[in-house]
Amino acid sequence: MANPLDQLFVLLKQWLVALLPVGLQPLLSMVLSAAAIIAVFASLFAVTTLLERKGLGRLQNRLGPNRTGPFGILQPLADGLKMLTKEDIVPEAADQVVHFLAPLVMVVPVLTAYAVLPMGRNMVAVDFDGGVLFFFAVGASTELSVFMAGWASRNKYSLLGAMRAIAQMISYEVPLVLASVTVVMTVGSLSLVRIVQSQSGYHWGWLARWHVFTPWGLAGLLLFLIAAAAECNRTPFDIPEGESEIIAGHLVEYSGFKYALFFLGEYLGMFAVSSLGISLFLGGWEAPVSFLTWIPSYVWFFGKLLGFISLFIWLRGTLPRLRTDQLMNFAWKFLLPMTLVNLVAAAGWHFSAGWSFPGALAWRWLFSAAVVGVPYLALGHALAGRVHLGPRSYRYAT
Amino acid sequence: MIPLQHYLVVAALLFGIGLAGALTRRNAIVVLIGIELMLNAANLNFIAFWCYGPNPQKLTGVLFALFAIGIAAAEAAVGLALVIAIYRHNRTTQLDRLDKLKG
Amino acid sequence: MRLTFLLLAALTLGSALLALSRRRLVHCALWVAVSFAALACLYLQLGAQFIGFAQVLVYVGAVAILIVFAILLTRSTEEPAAPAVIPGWLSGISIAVLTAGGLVVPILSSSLLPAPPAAPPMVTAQALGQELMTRYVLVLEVAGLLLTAALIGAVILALKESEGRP
Amino acid sequence: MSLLGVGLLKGMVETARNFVGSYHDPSRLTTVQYPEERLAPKENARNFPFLVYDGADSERGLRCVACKICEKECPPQCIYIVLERDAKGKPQKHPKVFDIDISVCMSCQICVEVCPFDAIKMDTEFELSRADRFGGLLLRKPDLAKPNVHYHRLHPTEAAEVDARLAAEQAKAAAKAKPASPPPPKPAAPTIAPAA
Repeated sequence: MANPLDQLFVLLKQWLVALLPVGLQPLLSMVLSAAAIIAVFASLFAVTTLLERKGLGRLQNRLGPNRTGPFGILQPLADGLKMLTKEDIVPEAADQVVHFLAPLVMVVPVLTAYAVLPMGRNMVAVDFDGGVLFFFAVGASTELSVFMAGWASRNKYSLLGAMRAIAQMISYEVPLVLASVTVVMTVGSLSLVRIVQSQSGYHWGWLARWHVFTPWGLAGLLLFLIAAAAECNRTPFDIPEGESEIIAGHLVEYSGFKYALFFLGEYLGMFAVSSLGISLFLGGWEAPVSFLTWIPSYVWFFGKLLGFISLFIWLRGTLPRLRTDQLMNFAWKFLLPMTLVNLVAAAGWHFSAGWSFPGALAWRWLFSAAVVGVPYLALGHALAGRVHLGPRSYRYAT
Repeated sequence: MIPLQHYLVVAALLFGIGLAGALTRRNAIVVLIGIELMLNAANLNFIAFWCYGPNPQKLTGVLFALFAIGIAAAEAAVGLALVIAIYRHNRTTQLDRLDKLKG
Repeated sequence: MRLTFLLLAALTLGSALLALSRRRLVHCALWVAVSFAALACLYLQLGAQFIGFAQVLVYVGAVAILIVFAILLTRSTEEPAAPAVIPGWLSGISIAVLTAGGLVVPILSSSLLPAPPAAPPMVTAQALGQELMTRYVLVLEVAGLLLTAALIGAVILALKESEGRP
Repeated sequence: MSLLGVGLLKGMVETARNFVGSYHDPSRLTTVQYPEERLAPKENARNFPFLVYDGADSERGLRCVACKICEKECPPQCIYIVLERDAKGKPQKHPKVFDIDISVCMSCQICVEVCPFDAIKMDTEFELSRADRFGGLLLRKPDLAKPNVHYHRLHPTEAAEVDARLAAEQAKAAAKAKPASPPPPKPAAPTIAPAA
């Protein structure tokens, strides 16, 4: 695995670290990793805002921003300048300290979550046992920051938005964790590097051994995606922000740089959860087919990440916002049972690994798919007739 | 490494703070916070004794703390649900006002 | 090492003290979250990674949020007009001081405590899982049962009475 | 039996079709890139009033006789008119001052409806932003006076009707006045001089 192109950044870091005396080397190593993560993901944030605005435009037959620079590529710069030069307004009745701290509590934990995400072969800041747990633990502080923002603003819309956001995040954290646990269970490790490594190698010499190519993995990825979209407040689950009902929820009283920090925190959270999904189900830095392994690992990782981002943008351009009760019903009546069933399917897959009679693979597939598919159909059938998930009926409009 | 006493002292002080809060505050929610802090002090003791104990490979202290965390979560959920139910009934969470047996 | 410990201990105790002495309930909840997080760092220092992260996940992510929710649902976000402590608060404080003193003095004077090991022991999540699934499986099941009961109990307690006020 | 999630996929396909289509089918893009491109003006559009004048002289050709009906009728009272008088103080049937504060005007068109002389009409000009919001948005008589040609360009059908009516009235007045005194007070008949 000493492909120099693949290990370009790792070697670069090693070379830089070696320049310093031994005592300072761990410190420099940490600083370099942190600086790289912050720089890369902050610029990815800028790129994503542009992609999102252009993409949303095209999804709705519009042009998107095209005034700043050629094809509008300087739009993120203009947005950033606007945000930075805006007046920072703090309401008089607000709790000044909490109001100030909320954006920081949002961004800092999200950035620390990147420490355990592998972004390429040997490209992980800290590889420790328990990475997935660490990821979810630091992710939990987002809820607190949302509450801080909502309460400290002393605005009823803020408070309503914060209540909605917390209720939503708590509800969807359960399916998110349960969908991830399937992979943790089959791999037998909480370390993301180990999880990615367990997906290396190729079926029949060409197709990658990703978890997504198993019935439970596919279902798990879809469930994970839905829960992740809700966890990062992306449309169709952006009820906490709900511009049309509660203006912008907990962000009402934020302006200027603090608002930009919240915005950054939300997108960084989306990237982080997407990266986790990639590491868990889509083989992290691994190539999907064996004849493409010459492409460096980090290119694969960021390519997949861009794919996830595009998917989220596509979803945002397509789906309308849910109502709060629909959201809760969906989480507790559909997502949670499905993740539990998926856990059973994954367990069945794991324990049938030893089957060796002819056609065992087909039987495993069939069994696992049935365990996920039958409850899905049954739930779909049972819920479709209900008020909450079925077609909407309107009392006053036709 | 730091002597074990330090951790034990921190745990004891944390327990004392939690106890003081639970004994003196009027609001039921703050009393619950105090109880949570006391539980946490106990957890700190478990972890400290496990770490400094003769046989850390046994994992007894860690597992006890793990179960304690789980049970504390359950306790918090039920306790706060009780507080909400009481609030709905009596329109107050001040403990010294809840002096009627009949709702 | 020692400095980290002192800082964390001061943060834990200070925020715990603030959590129980602030008048405004939301501040109490936020300070207690800080205290929980600092305690998690102390666990990490003691080598219990899994417990440390579980502490953050459960306490900061769930219990603190539950407390916040309870505060919001009981409409006690504003500063109460009535005094925050009960009339007999002095005796409560003295009981707490006596208890803490009664714990601290023997601890400091004890000679039975083991000497510190060279390095904190490492515990992997895998070892923890093995123990949980073999030796402590019954406890795990009981804990699961308890949590389920607590979940159902909390739902029933917090449910609106069907024929209550409009 | 409907499968849960099929509707979502249908929606996704639809937006994907939009996405791809917007690149190779320009007719899908409904955006008009305003400063460079403009929509064709609509005949019934209206924004703020202007004063019509006949002939080439924007001062003497004004149809307005300073009767002040519009000033009285204007609901937000954004019109201010001062009658012109000659040296002896005799009224001149001509406004000395005619101001409209378009920051107050609400585009109700009542002034146009009450004007007996068809002297005030609605403009479609909308690029009115000014650096000075008090002085800049107070339009004076020279800003307001626009030729009849302008009126014809904005509202051709209506302008033609107005011209025909005015011509008929003038002819009637001329026929009536022929036995009496020779020159009519206002010389010019409604003209569309350069455009016609």
